[in-house]
Amino acid sequence: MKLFNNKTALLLTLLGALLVLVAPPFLKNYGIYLLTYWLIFIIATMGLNLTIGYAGQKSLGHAAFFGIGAYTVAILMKAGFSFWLGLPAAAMICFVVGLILGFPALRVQTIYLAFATLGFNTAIWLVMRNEEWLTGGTFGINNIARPSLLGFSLESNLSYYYFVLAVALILAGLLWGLLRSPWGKAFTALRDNPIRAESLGVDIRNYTLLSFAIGAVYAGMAGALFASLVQFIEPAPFAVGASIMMYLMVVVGGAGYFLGPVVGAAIGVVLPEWLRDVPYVANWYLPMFGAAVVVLMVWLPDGLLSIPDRIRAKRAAREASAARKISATNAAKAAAASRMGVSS
Amino acid sequence: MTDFLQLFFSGLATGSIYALAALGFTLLWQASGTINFAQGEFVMLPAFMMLGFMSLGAPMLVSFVLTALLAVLLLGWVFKRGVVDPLFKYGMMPIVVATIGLSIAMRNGVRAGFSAEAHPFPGLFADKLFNIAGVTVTLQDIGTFALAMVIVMATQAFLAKTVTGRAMQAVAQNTESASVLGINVPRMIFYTFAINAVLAVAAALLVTPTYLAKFDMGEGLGTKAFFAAIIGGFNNSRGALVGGLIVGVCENLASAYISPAYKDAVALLIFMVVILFKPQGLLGKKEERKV
Amino acid sequence: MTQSLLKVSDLKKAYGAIQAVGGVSFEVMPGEIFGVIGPNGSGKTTMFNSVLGQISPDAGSIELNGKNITGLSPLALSRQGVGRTFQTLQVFGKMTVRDNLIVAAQEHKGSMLSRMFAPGDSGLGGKADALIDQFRIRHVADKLAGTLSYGQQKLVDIAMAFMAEPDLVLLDEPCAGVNPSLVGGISSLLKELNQNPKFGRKSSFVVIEHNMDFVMDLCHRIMVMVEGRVLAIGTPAEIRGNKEVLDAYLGN
Amino acid sequence: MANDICIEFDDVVAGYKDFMILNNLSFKVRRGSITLLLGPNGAGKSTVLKTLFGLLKPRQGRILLDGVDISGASQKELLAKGIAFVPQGRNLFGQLTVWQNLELGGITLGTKTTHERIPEVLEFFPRVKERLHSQASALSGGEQKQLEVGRALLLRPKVLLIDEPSIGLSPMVVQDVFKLLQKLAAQGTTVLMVEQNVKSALKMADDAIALESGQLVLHKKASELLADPNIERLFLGGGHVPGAVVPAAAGVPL
Amino acid sequence: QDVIKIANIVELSGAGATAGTNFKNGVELAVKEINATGGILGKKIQSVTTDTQSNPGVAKGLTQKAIDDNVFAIFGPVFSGSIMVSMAESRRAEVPNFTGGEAASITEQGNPYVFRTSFTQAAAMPKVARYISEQAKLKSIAVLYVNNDFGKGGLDMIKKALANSPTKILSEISTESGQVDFSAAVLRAKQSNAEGLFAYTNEEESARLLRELRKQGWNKPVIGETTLTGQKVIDLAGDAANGAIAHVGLTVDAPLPAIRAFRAKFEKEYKYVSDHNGMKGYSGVYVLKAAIEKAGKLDRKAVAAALHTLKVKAADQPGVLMDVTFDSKGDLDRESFMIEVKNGKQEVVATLPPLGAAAKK
Ligand SMILES: Nc1ncnc2c1ncn2[C@@H]1O[C@H](COP(=O)(O)OP(=O)(O)OP(=O)(O)O)[C@@H](O)[C@H]1O
Ligand SMILES: Nc1ncnc2c1ncn2[C@@H]1O[C@H](COP(=O)(O)OP(=O)(O)OP(=O)(O)O)[C@@H](O)[C@H]1O
Ligand SMILES: [Mg+2]
Ligand SMILES: [Mg+2]
Repeated sequence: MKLFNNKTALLLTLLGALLVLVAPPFLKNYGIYLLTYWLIFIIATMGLNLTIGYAGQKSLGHAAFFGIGAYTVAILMKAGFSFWLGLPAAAMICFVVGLILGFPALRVQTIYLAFATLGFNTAIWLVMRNEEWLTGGTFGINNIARPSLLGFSLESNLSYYYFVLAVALILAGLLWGLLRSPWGKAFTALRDNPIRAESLGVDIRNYTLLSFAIGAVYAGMAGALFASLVQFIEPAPFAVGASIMMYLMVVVGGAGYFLGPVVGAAIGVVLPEWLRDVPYVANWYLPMFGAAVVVLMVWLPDGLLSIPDRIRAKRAAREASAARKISATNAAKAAAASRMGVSS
Repeated sequence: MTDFLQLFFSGLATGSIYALAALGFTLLWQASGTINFAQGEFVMLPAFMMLGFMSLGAPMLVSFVLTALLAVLLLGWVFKRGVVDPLFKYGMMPIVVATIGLSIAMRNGVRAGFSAEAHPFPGLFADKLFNIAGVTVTLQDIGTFALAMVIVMATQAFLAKTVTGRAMQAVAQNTESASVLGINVPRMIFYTFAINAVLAVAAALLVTPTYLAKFDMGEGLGTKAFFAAIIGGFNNSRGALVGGLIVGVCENLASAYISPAYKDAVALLIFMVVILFKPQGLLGKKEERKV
Repeated sequence: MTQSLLKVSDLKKAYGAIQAVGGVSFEVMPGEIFGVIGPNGSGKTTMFNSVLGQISPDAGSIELNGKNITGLSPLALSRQGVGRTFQTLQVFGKMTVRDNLIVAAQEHKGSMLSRMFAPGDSGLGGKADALIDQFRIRHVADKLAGTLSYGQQKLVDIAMAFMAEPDLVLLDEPCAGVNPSLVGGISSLLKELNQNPKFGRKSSFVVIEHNMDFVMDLCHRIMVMVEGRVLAIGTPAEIRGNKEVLDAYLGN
Repeated sequence: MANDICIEFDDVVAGYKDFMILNNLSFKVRRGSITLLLGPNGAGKSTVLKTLFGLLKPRQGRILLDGVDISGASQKELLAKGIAFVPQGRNLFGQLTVWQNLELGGITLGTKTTHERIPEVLEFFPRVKERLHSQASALSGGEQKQLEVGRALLLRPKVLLIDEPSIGLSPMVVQDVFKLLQKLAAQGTTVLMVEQNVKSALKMADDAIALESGQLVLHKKASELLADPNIERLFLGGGHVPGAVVPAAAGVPL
Repeated sequence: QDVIKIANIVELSGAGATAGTNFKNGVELAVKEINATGGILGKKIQSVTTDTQSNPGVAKGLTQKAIDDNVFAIFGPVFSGSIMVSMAESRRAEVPNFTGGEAASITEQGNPYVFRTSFTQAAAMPKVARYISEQAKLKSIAVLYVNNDFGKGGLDMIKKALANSPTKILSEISTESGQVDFSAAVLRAKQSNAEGLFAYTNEEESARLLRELRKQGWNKPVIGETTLTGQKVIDLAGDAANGAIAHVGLTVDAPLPAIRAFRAKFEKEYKYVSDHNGMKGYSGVYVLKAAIEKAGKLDRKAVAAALHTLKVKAADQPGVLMDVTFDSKGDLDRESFMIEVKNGKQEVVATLPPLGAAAKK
């Protein structure tokens, strides 16, 4: 597992944690809202990172689950059920639908799979838009309440932020546990070489389906939190474009790096917001954002979090070179000592 | 019956448009193993370039040629040097994301720097209607269809029949082996993207009169073209044509006879059926033996 | 009469006009090392792939311990104690050598659910290390398998097949590209696993090889395939003396 | 005589990114000889050939062909100088046909010459000839390797770099290929070959070079080496005890 | 406070980019003019534009940001979905919010801080319906709408408006925004055998639709809303636009001096002809000016209260473009036109009085 191997990284993470925990009360509404938005996308892309980064299933339909989660909670709450019923319901439904979406992955891979999932996203989106009796159609669902927890209202932006933060941390912990168990290796094996994996007893069908299903659960939870954050949903944020953005976040952050989504979601959510306020950029913030993504990719094709790996690999390569040099000298000596050697 | 034929022929016209856009995908896949998510924008940008040249008073043909040259430089050479070269060896994911970034930049760049409006674009063909047995088609429809046909066949022939075309495919399949044989890999990649740029300009010329020159015209076009290409067979140029026409016609029929609200699901449905029976697409080559 | 471990009857597989395997039958006895040789393109690999569920044969049946296993998936076969290696390199390029070995056996321990809570190396670390030493790849144990030399990857590939302690292992050209000093090692290892039933049973092997010294020294019986058919089955001595085999395959 | 020397490595350091595989490697290869490159797995044999063929750039030192420094030359230039390379592993264009693979092999020759030579080459590989219009990936492992060797021979190279041709080839075909190489060498082609099939290879080779950890440990006449009792211990696995002590030289890490 | 800060939160990218950009341009043009002529109550306006990406979640965040920045009023978003979310924020902060959205539901939430810059569909459709059944005397129509909140809202309202009239709706044809091929849609309309077609789509799609109608030889009346007969449509559709009739609340082609002046100024500034969204943004700022001047002080509450009974005459305040009145819900009312395209020119065929006036009659 590639997380932190050294103290500086640990320190950095602690600092970051302090920032997310302590800083928000000092922010204005918009800042808190943005941070919450970011956290929600971290949760969603954490799931996608499992599907794409670890299990290697090219999915371009993640926003559909995001949407299913959001609509589940919204519809249930409109029907009078509690958020606390909606959240697990969203997770469950996404799990089941995720399993189903996994099936094309058993038949096609790479770009074909990407488009199967993209198509799935379109289909879900069409249902959200056309089935007005259920989803409110293009008018969406308005006035979605924020929940209260043990009698404590999460209505304010700040309390809702801490709630989302807690959920994000719990979900991250669970994923971390899963990835460092044998499952993590099985997913990676599936990504690297499914044929070989199967011949070694890795149940590629189950792992493929589960990589979608678990990823979907994360997206569904994120969607549920999203509905309650924005308090209004309509089909647009769950269209194909959103899936593509999530894919972008995962890859830019670093697919297959545990903390990739944290960085990726920051790039996808916070960077454009920040660019808006940069002098001279304002009107051009989206082109600038697009260009930044291109530059980032060209610079770090394996994502931002590959930087420590790069440094580590460089150091390891240097050490290995040195070791090889020593053994080379020994070999030469041994050869000279034996009767064999360089003649001529 | 007349209705059906009317839908069918209108569908063919739309289908040829999809086919033209899809052709770029199949070309890049066959000859460089890359996917370009900015392909729709690669059609959009030349449309604006041509409009620009025409607004400076250049006749259509001159604008076309100038745009083609400019596109080969920008969408061919610069794109290759800036994006493809550094990312080529890292597989599909980084290129996909870089081109997503590029499409965001291009689309919004045109919007922010030029205009969010749709601009009319002169048709290559006279505005003429033909009525054959109750079915009306425009000269533009016929012309687009015919030209799409010619362009697809020419591309296919080039890739399959010429040594250069095959060398380009070789680069996509195994870059290191290709260079070991003395194939000039960078040049082949340049050819690929240069041809792609020219195809994009041709597509822009034929597509824009219907689509209108607008910053986001590439968005819808790109997605439809993707599905068309995959249905027809991603590794076959003729597949782009077949896929495009099938999607165009079926969408029309479905929106007339089934439900217009679910029209966009048609491409998806065909795609699902196709991968169930022929994962490599209708005309696609089977995947190679793996073990 | 003891029951055969693997019984292949009249196996056929054609690709268009090419009859890659055209009716092959043979039996492998428990505890046997069974060699398969034959000229290039004689259908050896295709036979393996059909037996192992990688491709579906046109006709014929395959039995394991008397049970019909025709058409079972590679996964099911692996679960039934059948391991294999591939002719082409098939390692997990983005995993370390050690993880390659661990993942090769972890799925045979416990259920999927229990593995969710198992330690990262599934308790297989020790075994992996033992094999790493045996195959002399200690110095690359923590490198990504994809960055090894051809021969090193081949060694990892073979070692993986042994991690799960299968009853029957099908090896497709295990020695190709391996340094002769290690070929001897592989041969010894196979013999050891075959003769010292560490786990209360003897492992059996089916080996495709073009290295005649290796095959002749190791195998109890050898099958010669030519043009998708069985030309001869016999002991190494018989095969070496078979004139048809000499003409078709061995030369000299 | 310097004149005799076709290829020369002069103090070459090369490797993958920061990982140096070849450490100050120097050796010479005589013109028209078959020189074997031997060594344990991971010694750096393939790296030598890749560096020679410009796929890796040397960090230090020079690589000379007929006395001219060729480090940094492109593959196209090297092919023009008459060097051809058959790498280890699979190097075909799987989705193209056998014929198209051959055609591309001759891309530096021009279509006409290529078409003339293809039938000549195919004479040596009847299995391949039968499958001319199959997809290359459909061929068996050995058939693919034959096709690869044939593809390189099309060029009638002056210098042939060939990395473990015997992998996957049946014994008879190995013999055929070795004979073919001998014939080429007799006609003046310099062959630098990596082989693990040491015994047979030494019988047909002129010289042998052994590498360990990217360092030259031996350079001898093949016949001398074949007669050496140590060769068993070093290269042929003689006296190896399973799981036990590894022969000193072959067991050095890396 | 020496400047009046306003936030311009609009769709500059995504599906609403064209509408949003026009709205924004209108607002900025008005701000520039007002500042050049001394501002409001002697204070200059400072406007900051941000892009919602046509995404309600972002719109909500940006509205909070504007409120954090203590703006006096908010303009936009244009998309009904987005304003539905963001107006909850502006209401909480008691900041007047002008929207370009036309969905009826916006002002039905009882939000005292939200104001229209145009008719609601609820107000426009009865006028159209009356024209269809009373003037055009069509016994049946087919409705072709774009399947988004704009089109869907229009469909719902026209259905409601025609419910008690002799005109029957025989077919409801859904189309996509950005749709290119209208052959199936037109065929459906033909097959319905309706006496006319009511089209409710955006400009570009309207142009494509008109071309397809001509291609398939449609010769019955085509009636629509503003987006059917705009100059843009005529430019794009050419001859095929001739004969199309539309109800137009705000149009640059209206034969009024204030609007003529606006059109010229806008075209000079941005090098293209504004659509109705540009007029919404432009007139909205002038309405705010009128309201502040009426309240006489820079107090949000007072201004909001003033707006609820505001009546502005174009003669006094040319920037509002047409006489306009606001009601207690924040809806506005004014005159509108029926327009027909003849020889590539828009001609006013009827002027429809404000609803309030019509009701009084
Ligand atoms: N792409 C690579 N990146 C990093 N290290 C590599 C790479 N390829 C090879 N190596 C390392 O370089 C060393 C030498 O590799 P090389 O392929 O030259 O060995 P070789 O002598 O040809 O071995 P073999 O007989 O197994 O083919 C090995 O230790 C290997 O791990
Ligand atoms: N997928 C396929 N499509 C077409 N032909 C195939 C396919 N797979 C195998 N063949 C053909 O079947 C024959 C047998 O192939 P196979 O790989 O089994 O040979 P092999 O005995 O393993 O040879 P080698 O010793 O060279 O590995 C070959 O002639 C090969 O070309
Ligand atoms: Mg084989
Ligand atoms: Mg090697």
